[in-house]
Amino acid sequence: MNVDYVGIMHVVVLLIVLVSAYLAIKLKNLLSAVLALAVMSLLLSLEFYLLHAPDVAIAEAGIGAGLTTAIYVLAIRATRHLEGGA
Amino acid sequence: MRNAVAGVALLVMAAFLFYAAVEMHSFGSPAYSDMDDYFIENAQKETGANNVVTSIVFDYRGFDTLGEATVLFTAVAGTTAVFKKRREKK
Amino acid sequence: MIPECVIYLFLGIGLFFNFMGSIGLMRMPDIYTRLHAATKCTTFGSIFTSLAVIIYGILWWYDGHSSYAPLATHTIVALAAILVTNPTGAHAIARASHRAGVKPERAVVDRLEEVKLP
Amino acid sequence: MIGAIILTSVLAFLAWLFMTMGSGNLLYLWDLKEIYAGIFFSVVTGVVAGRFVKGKDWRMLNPARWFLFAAYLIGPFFIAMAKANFDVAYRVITGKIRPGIVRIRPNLKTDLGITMLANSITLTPGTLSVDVDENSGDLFVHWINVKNGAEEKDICDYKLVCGKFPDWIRRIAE
Amino acid sequence: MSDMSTIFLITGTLLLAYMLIGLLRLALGPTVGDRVVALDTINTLVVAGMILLGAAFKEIIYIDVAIVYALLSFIGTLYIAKYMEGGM
Amino acid sequence: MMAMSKIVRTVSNLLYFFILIFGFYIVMHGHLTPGGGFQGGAVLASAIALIIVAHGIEKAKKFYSEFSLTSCESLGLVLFISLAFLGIFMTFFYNFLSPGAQPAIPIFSTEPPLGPNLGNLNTGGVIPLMNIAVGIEVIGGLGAIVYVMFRGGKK
Amino acid sequence: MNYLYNFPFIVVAILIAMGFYAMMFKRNLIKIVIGLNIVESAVNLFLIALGYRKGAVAPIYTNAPVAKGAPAHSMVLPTPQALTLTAIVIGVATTAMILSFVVQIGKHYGTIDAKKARRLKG
Repeated sequence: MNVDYVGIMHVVVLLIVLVSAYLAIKLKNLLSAVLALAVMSLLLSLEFYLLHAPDVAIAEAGIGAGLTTAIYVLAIRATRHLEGGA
Repeated sequence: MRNAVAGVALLVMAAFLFYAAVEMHSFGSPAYSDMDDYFIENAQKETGANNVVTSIVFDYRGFDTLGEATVLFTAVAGTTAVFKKRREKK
Repeated sequence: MIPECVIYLFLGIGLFFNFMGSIGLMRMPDIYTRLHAATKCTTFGSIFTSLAVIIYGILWWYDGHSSYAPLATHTIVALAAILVTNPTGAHAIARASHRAGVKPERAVVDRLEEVKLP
Repeated sequence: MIGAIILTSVLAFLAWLFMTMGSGNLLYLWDLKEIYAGIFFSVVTGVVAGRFVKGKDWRMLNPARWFLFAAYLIGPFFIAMAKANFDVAYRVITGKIRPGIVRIRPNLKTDLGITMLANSITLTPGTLSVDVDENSGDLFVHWINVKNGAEEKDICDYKLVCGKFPDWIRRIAE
Repeated sequence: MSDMSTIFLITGTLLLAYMLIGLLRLALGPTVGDRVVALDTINTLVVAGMILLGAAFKEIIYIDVAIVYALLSFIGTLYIAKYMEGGM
Repeated sequence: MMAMSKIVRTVSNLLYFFILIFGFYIVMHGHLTPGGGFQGGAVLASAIALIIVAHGIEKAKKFYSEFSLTSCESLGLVLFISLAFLGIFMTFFYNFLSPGAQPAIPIFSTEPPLGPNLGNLNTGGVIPLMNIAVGIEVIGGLGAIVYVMFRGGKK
Repeated sequence: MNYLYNFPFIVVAILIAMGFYAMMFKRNLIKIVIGLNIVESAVNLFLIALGYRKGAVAPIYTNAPVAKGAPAHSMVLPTPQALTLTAIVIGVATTAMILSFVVQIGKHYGTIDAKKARRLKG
């Protein structure tokens, strides 16, 4: 039996990327939206890994895991008491 | 009214994007790759680095990296200027 | 022959526990019990899948490919990182949600509620 | 201060050696250039990160403690972890839980000991460390299946919750 | 040593399927804490999957990505936890 | 500004030196394995973010200041540009240390053999040095962003 | 026919459309920045997927199992990776700058709702 497992992985990973991007736009709570964005970055890094681009995967991992979440959380903290903030 | 116009524009743009994505050359077989083949074949001889991506970033396309480093510098300077600590009265 | 069977066994155990962790994430009633399921089971499952890769790498190394040693050593580093960071992250989440006012569901006792820590 | 810098440098150099294993011919494992670079960057790391290592952690350089730690990881900790996972799998399938947060007093003094105990508790049967009292070292533990009678006492006996872990950790880290 | 890439690939695919369950919790979770738990679970699964794929592709240098993720995902969790407990 | 709990602080102190040495590993091996100045600098900046969130800004102020981080960034950029200028006798961004360079300088200029080789740190001409320069710049830049936003955005 | 036919490009198209939707119709400024971030990620994914070659390995000679003769056509294209690499780091810096502007807008106008901030001039 000759199944293209890497192809299946591409499909599943891209589907999760789509769903998490949808959640990042849809969720009302800004913190939840940032979490969904972190999941999207994580799965995007896995997709780069599957596309044989480990350099880009490390860059996306190092940026998306810590720093992007940190910056968004700090911005939300500074604006949470405002109207229109979460 | 404005929202409706914007929505129609968005739909048209999405349709064009979708059409372009479907009509692209097939995934997994890039059409033109002469320059990249040159890099792959000669990068190790010419620069002495094993990682072709790094040799492109810092050697063949060093000007790009210089520009990006400058953009990074400017962005950080902008951020620090926005959050500049106000001088407190003593 | 025997090492391959060990690798298959470890992969199977890892898959089972990762599955249990994911199911527990869905079935448990509140955040603390979900943390129980998610942290313990996924950490344990990841230990076993990583152990399978470590055995594979050591066998490869033993076959004479000396430069393939990093497959084993880097996997050990990743495993150690998971083992240190996962429970600490779980502790941070549990503490934060208790301070944010999430009560443990169906709890028979809650001593943390009584002592207000700074 | 100087001691902390040297300690951090040595630890960083060990980590560097472990990561660059298999790169050359020195002892069949390392390349000489890697070792020079490793020494340089270990010293940099020691100077930058040295002040975050407390002076008391010198005792962890004793190799006997390392062997004890390895024995602890392979022996009681791993067995308890395996038990924990079957326990959680059972509870996931059946949904039988009786949760609660109890307070235990393990009487550990050092930060490293408390941290090791809390992480061990998180990874072992049915318990999850929620908070820690900074002054007395008490741990607040979320217990997925509170034993009958344990909820009445103000400070629960630690033998019920985490077995002999505090004794092991006292031997390792204190 | 026979070729064992296929079994590693199958295991990685199944881990990806478990990620879908975590994604469901991310979508449903009533509070922010539940979503953080889902993020943590997906993190661990992705790290395990990356290690397996590195072995399956026989590219030892790919494991570095998994180490970076295992080390740094902790930092994002800490930021969100600190925001949730109101310490910031 | 509260610090986080004791457990988190201890684990952060332990992880801090490991993230640092791992970031240096990524920066140094940029021309051999995936990695380089940008990625390694991001990892090292994450270490700074870890210390800031675990100990609170009040304690982190003793170890980092905005001036030191931004001057790190400027130093990196200046190093990068001067490395580019050093090859000006041929052309800007000339790799004057590489194996094929005309006035041969026998450091960093071994031609790496094809196939598995991990330990050849002295290859690649000026690429490792540029990696280090860019790494310093990215540490300073991203660290300064997190530091400044943590300090200033409070309300 | 490959069932994976152009699927990544279609995903890129959908992601860009979603990002533009968020930028056009959401009112919260931070949500707009999130939409911008999604578009940026989609472009990165597009570039990398453009350079993918089926059955090839990463463009790194360390441990690459290539024959000595002609290694081309067995490695994925390196140039898009080199472009994307810098774009990611630049992306986080510019995102931080935009977010700091959002914080300043919030301080100045007292709201981060795009419509209200547009109405309140001065």
